[in-house]
Amino acid sequence: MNIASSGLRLLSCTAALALSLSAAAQAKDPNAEFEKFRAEMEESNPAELFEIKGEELWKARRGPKNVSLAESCDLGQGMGKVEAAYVKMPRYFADADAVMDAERRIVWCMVEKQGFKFDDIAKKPFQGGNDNNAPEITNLVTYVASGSRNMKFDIPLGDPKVRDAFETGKATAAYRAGPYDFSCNTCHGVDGKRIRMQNLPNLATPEGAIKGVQGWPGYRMTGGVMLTSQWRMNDCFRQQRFPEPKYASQAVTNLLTYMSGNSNGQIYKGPGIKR
Amino acid sequence: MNTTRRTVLKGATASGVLAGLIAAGALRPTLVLAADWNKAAFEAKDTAGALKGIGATAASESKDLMLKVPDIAENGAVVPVDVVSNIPNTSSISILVEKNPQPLCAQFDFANGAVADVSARLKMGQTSLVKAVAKADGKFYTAQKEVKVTVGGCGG
Amino acid sequence: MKTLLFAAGATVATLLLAACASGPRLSEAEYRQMAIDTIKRDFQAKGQAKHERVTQDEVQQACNSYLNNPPNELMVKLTSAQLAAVKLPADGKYLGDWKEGEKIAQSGRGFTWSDKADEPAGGNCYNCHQIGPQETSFGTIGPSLLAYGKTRGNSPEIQKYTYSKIFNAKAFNLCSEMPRFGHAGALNEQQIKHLVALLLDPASPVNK
Amino acid sequence: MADPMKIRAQLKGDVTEIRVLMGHAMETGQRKDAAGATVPAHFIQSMTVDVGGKRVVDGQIGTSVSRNPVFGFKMKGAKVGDKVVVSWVDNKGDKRSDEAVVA
Repeated sequence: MNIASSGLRLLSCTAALALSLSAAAQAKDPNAEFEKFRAEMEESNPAELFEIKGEELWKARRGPKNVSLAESCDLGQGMGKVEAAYVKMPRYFADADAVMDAERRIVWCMVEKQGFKFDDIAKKPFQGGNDNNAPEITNLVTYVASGSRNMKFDIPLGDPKVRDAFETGKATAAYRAGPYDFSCNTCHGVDGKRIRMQNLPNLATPEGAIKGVQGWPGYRMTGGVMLTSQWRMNDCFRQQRFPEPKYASQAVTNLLTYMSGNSNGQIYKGPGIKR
Repeated sequence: MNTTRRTVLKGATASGVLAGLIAAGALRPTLVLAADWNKAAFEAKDTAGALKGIGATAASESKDLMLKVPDIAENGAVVPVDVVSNIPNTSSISILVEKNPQPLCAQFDFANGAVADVSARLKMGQTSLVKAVAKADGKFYTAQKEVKVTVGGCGG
Repeated sequence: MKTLLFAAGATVATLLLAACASGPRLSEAEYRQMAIDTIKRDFQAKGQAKHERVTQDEVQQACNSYLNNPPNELMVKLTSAQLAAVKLPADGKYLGDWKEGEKIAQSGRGFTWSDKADEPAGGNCYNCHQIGPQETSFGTIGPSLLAYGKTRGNSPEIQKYTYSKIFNAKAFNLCSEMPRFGHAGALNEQQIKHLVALLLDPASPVNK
Repeated sequence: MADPMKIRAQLKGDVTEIRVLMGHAMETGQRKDAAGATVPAHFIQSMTVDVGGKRVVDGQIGTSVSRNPVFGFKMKGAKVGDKVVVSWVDNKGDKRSDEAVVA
């Protein structure tokens, strides 16, 4: 392991794990040690740099239709309103006749309101370890998420369409397939388990579900990149040995509805910092 | 300006003059130049070379120099470090990671009310000693602590 | 494209919508079917991870639809079929080199869309199990295997069982969370023998 | 063009805490890209903090500082409303300067 590999974000999870922790770290619980510095890291989080760019993008007139998202995109809280939007998505949007998570909704606005092409956005939706800049959509999601800092998750599960997405997401989390017979729940379905040293939240519980969505979008120290919940879901499926979920698809929204819905009533701390 | 900048920082009176010049618009504070970067010290491949580069070959350990680093870093790409010097008249603090290919990470010179207290985030390629060096009244002081670097994990 | 991407899922849901209610409107089985339909539509091949991977085989399907607890008759039928399909080594030998086994147990690579298909897969063992005492970074999804051979001995029966368990965990516990490494083609005969040695060889650190 | 910094300066008692976030790749010159080619070194070398028109911190930085650097400093003698100017220059000559006021 040399300094160069710190930039290799997509180092296979488990391959990297194999190089893990030496016996020297045995004495203390490393996870407790990490937590000690967590608050300090969050205090000055490079995610804020992406937030600033996202705000500029939100307010700028852009795209073939030369309109801003601030004047054309309704995240469910009124036209252009970002405050409290993130903790209330996924929600149902009548104009799209779909339940959408924040990222999917912003993409929808970019396509429908600003005239961008979906395929152009979906071509490279996540920042790679060698990329100096995050995609615009990541900056936008980070800005929108910052508008819900320290607010409680409040996914409208009373809406039958949202409820359907929630229940379908729950079934998706339990779906076992692929060469290793894995489902999301293989790792995230019970309390108190871990992979190597990494604690695994149980997504079926409020305490576990909030851990799954807390800190996303997040600044990932590995590679120094900004990544969203959409990426987190994408990379889980990679490790699950599944094919790739299509970007901003219903399957991903369903899972996020399940996880965010189970987090209802718990406080979202805003864009985070991740290992 | 470049040649005088670091010199003027040494004395408060001279800094006052500089501040006056800045206020008068004669010098813009944005005009920092990379040319006075201490190439020899920063490009040194080992700790001895880096210490020599900053003139700190004869440094003594001091309890008044506090180095706060994690025992175990969650990620070697971002290791938080905090250095506080309670040594009177501390004018600069340097931070080194012994086993990095280029150990010297940063040097900060203080003036005009700055407290000798700095935090930064460092890359660490492997488990290593982290060293802080403070300069006060022309003398050098050090403190060091080991940080274990763990790798891997799909989490987060 | 747009319609498909943004509205199709909701349209399926809308068609199924009856009256408004705040709890789930449909049965678990119906939601499971909606999940399967959505997954099949919304996943795409990438690298070695082909689309067919989202289609369940009969074991996955049985476990999934019965919440990992299928009725006894089905369980027995499928478990026996899995056991019958275990391919034991032709030479009748089960023990390889435990040192090689340790390397395989450490490696977590293989089968993801970012892994190269032509490179051998690892066993992922430490991800879920404690094994050798020197490795402190181990997972806890599976039971600890420390002193596995010490407590079980090294009889031919234990060797055969251990080999078979790694080859196909579902031959013993149908809905086990453990992958079927031999069955899935992730580990070959020699690799499994090395792992058996890691667990059973009295010289292996596992049994020290 | 270089990305804007985020600067926070807060007076707590008689000490002003200054925290700076910079957007910079801080390439070491030792990393290889996906194609195996070395990514050239690109990193901030100098940074300064001026408060109320006076140079408070004069820093030199190497490649071991993390990507998107974060720094924290403290000073005495500043007042609410004082202008804080942070500037940096990297090894390619790119530079950036941003301002904030002590709150």
